[in-house]
Amino acid sequence: MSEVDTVDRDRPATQELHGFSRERLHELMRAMLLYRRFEEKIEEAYAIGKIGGFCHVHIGQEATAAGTILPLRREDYVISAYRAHTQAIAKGVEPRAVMAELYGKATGCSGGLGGSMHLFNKAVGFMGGHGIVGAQAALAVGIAFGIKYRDEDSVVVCFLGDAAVNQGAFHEAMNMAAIWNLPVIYAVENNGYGMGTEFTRVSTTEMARKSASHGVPATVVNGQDVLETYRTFDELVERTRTGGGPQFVDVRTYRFRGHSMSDPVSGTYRSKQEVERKVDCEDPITLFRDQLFEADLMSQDELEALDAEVMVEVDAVEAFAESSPEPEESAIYDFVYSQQNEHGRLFMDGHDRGQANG
Amino acid sequence: MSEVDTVDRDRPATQELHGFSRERLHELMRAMLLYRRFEEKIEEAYAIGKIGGFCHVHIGQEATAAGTILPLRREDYVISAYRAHTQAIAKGVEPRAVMAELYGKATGCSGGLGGSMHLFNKAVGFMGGHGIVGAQAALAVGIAFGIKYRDEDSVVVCFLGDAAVNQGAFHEAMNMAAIWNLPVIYAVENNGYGMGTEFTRVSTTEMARKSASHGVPATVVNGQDVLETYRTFDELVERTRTGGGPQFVDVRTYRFRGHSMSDPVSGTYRSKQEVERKVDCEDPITLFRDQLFEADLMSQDELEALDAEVMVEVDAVEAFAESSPEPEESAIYDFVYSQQNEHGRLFMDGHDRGQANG
Amino acid sequence: MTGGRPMAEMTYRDALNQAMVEEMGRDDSVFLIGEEVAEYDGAYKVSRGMLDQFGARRVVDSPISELGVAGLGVGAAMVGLRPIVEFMTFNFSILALDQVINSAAKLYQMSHGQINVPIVFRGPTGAALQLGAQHSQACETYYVHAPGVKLATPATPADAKGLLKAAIRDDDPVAIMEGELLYNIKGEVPDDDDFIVPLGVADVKRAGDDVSIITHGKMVHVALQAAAQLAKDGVSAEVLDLRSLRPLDVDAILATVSKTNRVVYLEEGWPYAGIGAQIVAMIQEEAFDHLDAPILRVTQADVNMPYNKRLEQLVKPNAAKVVQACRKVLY
Amino acid sequence: MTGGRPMAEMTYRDALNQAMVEEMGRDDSVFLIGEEVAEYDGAYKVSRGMLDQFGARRVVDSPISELGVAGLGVGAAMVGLRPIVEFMTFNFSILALDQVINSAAKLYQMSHGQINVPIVFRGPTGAALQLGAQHSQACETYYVHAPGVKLATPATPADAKGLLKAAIRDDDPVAIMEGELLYNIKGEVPDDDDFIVPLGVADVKRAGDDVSIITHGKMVHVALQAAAQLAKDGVSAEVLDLRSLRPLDVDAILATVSKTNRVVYLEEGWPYAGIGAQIVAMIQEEAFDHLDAPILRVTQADVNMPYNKRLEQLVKPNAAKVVQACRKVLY
Ligand SMILES: Cc1ncc(C[n+]2csc(CCOP(=O)(O)OP(=O)(O)O)c2C)c(N)n1
Ligand SMILES: Cc1ncc(C[n+]2csc(CCOP(=O)(O)OP(=O)(O)O)c2C)c(N)n1
Ligand SMILES: [Mg+2]
Ligand SMILES: [Mg+2]
Repeated sequence: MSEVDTVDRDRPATQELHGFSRERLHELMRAMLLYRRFEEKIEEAYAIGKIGGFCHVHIGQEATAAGTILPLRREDYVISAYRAHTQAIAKGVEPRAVMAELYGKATGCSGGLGGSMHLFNKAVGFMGGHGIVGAQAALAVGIAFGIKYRDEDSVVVCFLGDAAVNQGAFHEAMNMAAIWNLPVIYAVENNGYGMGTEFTRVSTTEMARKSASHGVPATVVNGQDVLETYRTFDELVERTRTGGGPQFVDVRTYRFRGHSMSDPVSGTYRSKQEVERKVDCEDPITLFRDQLFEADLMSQDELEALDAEVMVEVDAVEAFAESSPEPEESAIYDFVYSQQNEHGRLFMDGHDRGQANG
Repeated sequence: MSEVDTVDRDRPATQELHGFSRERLHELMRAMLLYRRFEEKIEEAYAIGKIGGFCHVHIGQEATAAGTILPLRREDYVISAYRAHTQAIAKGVEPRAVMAELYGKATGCSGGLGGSMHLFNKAVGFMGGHGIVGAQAALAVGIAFGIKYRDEDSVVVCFLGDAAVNQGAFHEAMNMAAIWNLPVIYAVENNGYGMGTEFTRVSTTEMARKSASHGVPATVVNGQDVLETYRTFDELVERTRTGGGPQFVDVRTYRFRGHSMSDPVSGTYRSKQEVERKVDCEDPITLFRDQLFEADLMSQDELEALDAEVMVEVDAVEAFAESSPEPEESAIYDFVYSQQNEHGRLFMDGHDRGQANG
Repeated sequence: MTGGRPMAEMTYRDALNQAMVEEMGRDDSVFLIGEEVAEYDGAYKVSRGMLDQFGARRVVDSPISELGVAGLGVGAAMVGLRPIVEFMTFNFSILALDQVINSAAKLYQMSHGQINVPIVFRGPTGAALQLGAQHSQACETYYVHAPGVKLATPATPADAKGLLKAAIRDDDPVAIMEGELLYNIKGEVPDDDDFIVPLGVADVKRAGDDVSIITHGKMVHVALQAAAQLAKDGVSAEVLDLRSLRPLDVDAILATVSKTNRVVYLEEGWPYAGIGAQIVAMIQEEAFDHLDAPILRVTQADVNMPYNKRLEQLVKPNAAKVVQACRKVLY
Repeated sequence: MTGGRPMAEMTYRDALNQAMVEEMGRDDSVFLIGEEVAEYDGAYKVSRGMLDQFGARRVVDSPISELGVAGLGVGAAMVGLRPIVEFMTFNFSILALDQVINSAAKLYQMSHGQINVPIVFRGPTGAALQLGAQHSQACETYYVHAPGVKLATPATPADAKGLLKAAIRDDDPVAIMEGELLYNIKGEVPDDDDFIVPLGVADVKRAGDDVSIITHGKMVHVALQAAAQLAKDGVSAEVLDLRSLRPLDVDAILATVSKTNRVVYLEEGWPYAGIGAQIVAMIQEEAFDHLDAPILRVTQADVNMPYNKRLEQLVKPNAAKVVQACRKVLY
């Protein structure tokens, strides 16, 4: 950030940066540190087999979760794809419920049934956790439809990967958002790759053009800069909340790790050098730290204290997940239908044979 | 057309208009008259139950078929939706084979199996006749992929209705056409309505913006003006043929009849006045006639002679369809698989029970 | 079924309309969305008058975007609305199947019961007349194979009203498959706002002793024709209309099997992994000793539907084929 | 099957790779397209090295657009290419089903035989480990219900190579459903460019006399485990691997039924309108008098797949469940 003040060491500590109070800035830093430490813990746990299945981390993309979601209200909604740990936490899902979910435990935010790709907490407006690339775009427009139908003033933020904009569902959804002027913000976490495919190989246009067919305004934001992202979303959310209609945001970021746990960090599709350069120069936490240090809004000691605090929290989270009970076997059948009809058989494997008139 | 010459009655007959020879202009007029008379015959035949199922005519949209398809070569491909009689004829399918198809006869271009919505003639490059709105957009990109794969210099013209641009398949296809620079031209027959839904109710943007997300150039053309449409396509086809990549064209037209045979011409979604105004002022045949008359390139007598000629042709076509045989019963099973495998049963209804090792 | 209640004669179309109107009247969270449902009154006029009555907020014309519209419906249901998504026909819903199977059917489980999806998908399934291969498909199998969705297939106006109302009130995704050729049929419908036909209850549409014709949807009428023909020859056929394919009234199936010991399954769709296949597999498992003959299935021929009228008739199931199958199971 | 031919040991993954490499070597019209198939060597590395060998013209990375890519493949096949469309998994192919069912399966008929569609759709089907509800679906039913598509489900490296080659050479749409958990298994594969396993020929993977376990795909290995366990108790189970679900080797099915008179169908998918339902319905129709007991089906529980490891194991079919079902049909 070029605009930061030159700091005079003798001045009393600065109290603000771009309108963010010192306290708020510390909260933001704490949040991003938590996401980072939390996902590092996930990587450890995955390596020793405590977590299974597909697992996708946000390491390197922490500012996109903090900057986009922390401006929201509790009544607002977030919906995302399968890379969603930090987004869930940002929206208010307890970190331990996320970790327990990855451990497949009953205390997980999806009761151990969903796993890493299917995190849910309806009470705080975190609407999943969806595994079919692009599908959440259509669900999001439905949530937004519901908000407008009831004349509420919530908004929906729908996350998509850069590769998801090539799905028809995305275009169908964006068009409906436009024609009904619905309160939904499509935030592309544009980390440049869909698995091993660079965005430029699957699009001839810039990301910001992807909403052009549908007349939805587009904004580009540096997703490695948490304050820029935050301010942009704060403004867009306000606009959408007050009837301004849908928005499309290209949140530019970079994935420091492989696509999922089984994917190497670099390889055939991107070089070691590329990743190293990004990690060295565009780590959102380092960038934010530098901003805060330069503006004299945080000291090295404060940073270390925060980091130590989140490490303790993450250890507790992991202990919680570890010690939590497995789901009951009955969960297998209890969560297929919310309404077990009075008549007839719902399960064709004999499960409810002999019950009701099954 | 404002640019036409003021005609001096004593001058010798003009020989050209916008580069079209008198002969070519007469051919164009004959083609459009044929489409009109042909489809009027279809309406009669449908009314007395000779034709069944869903049946969609192009009456009012004749210039879009003539102007877009007549510039093509035989080796070029056309693919369309369910409203395709005139397009098939324009691409070289024999009118009588189209009519026989509507009659469900063995001599039909799809052997009586396809009907009005599924016209095919691979030999002349007419690739159907598809009933799922938008699906042909993806098939078209595949045909174009095949052309490029084999390093041929054909092009594909893919027709879509205005309502089809809201299908995900269209967007997925257009994006692929762009990234692989494929020789496909998407021609929207923009008659302003998808059944009873006006385009402006299902899009906030102009039609010409619908390819913007994918970086495919868009052109708008007055599809009621056959010469303008022809010249535009001539140019676009040449560009695409020589490696210029995909194109998107908004061909503005109007449907003079109901959506299908069972739909009233006007009703809840458009007024009688609107239709009458269009029929009076924007009939592509009348407009073309006026152009030719004004330029002294056709006389009333010539027009009447042409019309009489196509009426005779259409009567013959109808007689052919009427007198053609029904398909054999064996067609039911003969055209499900092109390769009846040596082993095993393909049909689970017992049809090939006891054959091979079925 | 309807004992003593006041009845009104109406078409299947109007019965569906009435079901929606009544349910929208009692619950503001119910809305209708689909292609041409509002200004055009529905492609088959099922929603006639509803735009006028409820306005554009609750009767919504959609773009032609089946996948997106189904997803929109599911999303709206996730926040507590009760959408009715009309597919112009279920043929087109194959485009939307991902949202049906991967969202609607799975959200309750993936969210550990936090999010239920009270959505109705409805529209005609199966063939009408000479619509060709792409417009003549019975889609039941695509909606029952994956757990998480319920499915009913009303055959009469009363069932249409009662099952659709049950579906709208159900807290899970329910598909209601109707029939283009059913919309005009008439029948008595209870004149009662609270008349519902619960999901999971089959209906003996004709009682008989010698052979059971089990069926669903439009084919109920073909079964009744066949039963009438058989009766002329002294064969007493029972016609069991499953009405609801999930939940499935297995008790009623087993009851008719143990009564007649001879069964024909009649369906409009293709045989391979059809509804009949499932019913046959269940019967032979659960009533093996009650079967005096193999169960035969009468289905659409295992081919794509031809446009030609005569060929189409040959491909479709009909009463003659059912009679023949009944004779065969009776030896 | 392989009598005397030179054999090479290789993984199922490599066998698929070899099949594609050989067929692309002999026919320029064959190409591979899908997500990550080129630069990334395939999400499951099935296409390793193919980009280097054949170049970007013939090994094509696609955007994530399943419907569009399937349609592109069908379109290319309409003009005579022979596309192999890789779905990263068949779960995602539900998005593409319209192009499979309404284009690939119907074009030959709608065009009255003018246009055949020699396309292969391939990729893994069914569950792997802890991938949750959306990534753990066996999709066979969606591909067999509508006529017009053929389907094979290789269980071994040799079958993988032979069936994929047969599919590529077939003039109609063929789906090849593989398994994430099969890619690493090893086996002997004939070292012969012209080795194919014809569609429509089942394979007795283990001979036996007392009970027949009929199955397909990944479950063949579970069936073999179950048969081994039963053998310890003196029960001789035959394992019939259908290999190809359409065309279907009904002769082989009837042969094993008339040999053992007792049948269990084992499949990875859900029961309702599953493959087993069809096989059971056919057997009871065509071999009614050969059955000494009802046919039982062992399937995935009729629920969405849970992520939790232990619950997932309970939901999946396994050898113990098959043994139990065999004991039951043996009384
Ligand atoms: C419909 C569908 N196709 C394919 C996949 C497999 N898949 C999972 S993630 C992924 C890449 C997505 O990349 P992007 O959208 O950029 O998100 P990122 O992983 O970079 O966050 C693919 C192909 C899927 N889950 N769903
Ligand atoms: C996927 C799909 N959805 C719905 C339909 C039913 N339908 C047939 S034509 C049509 C309207 C299409 O309008 P448009 O694309 O503008 O073409 P036009 O009829 O005006 O030529 C609809 C909704 C269909 N055939 N396919
Ligand atoms: Mg990405
Ligand atoms: Mg239109």
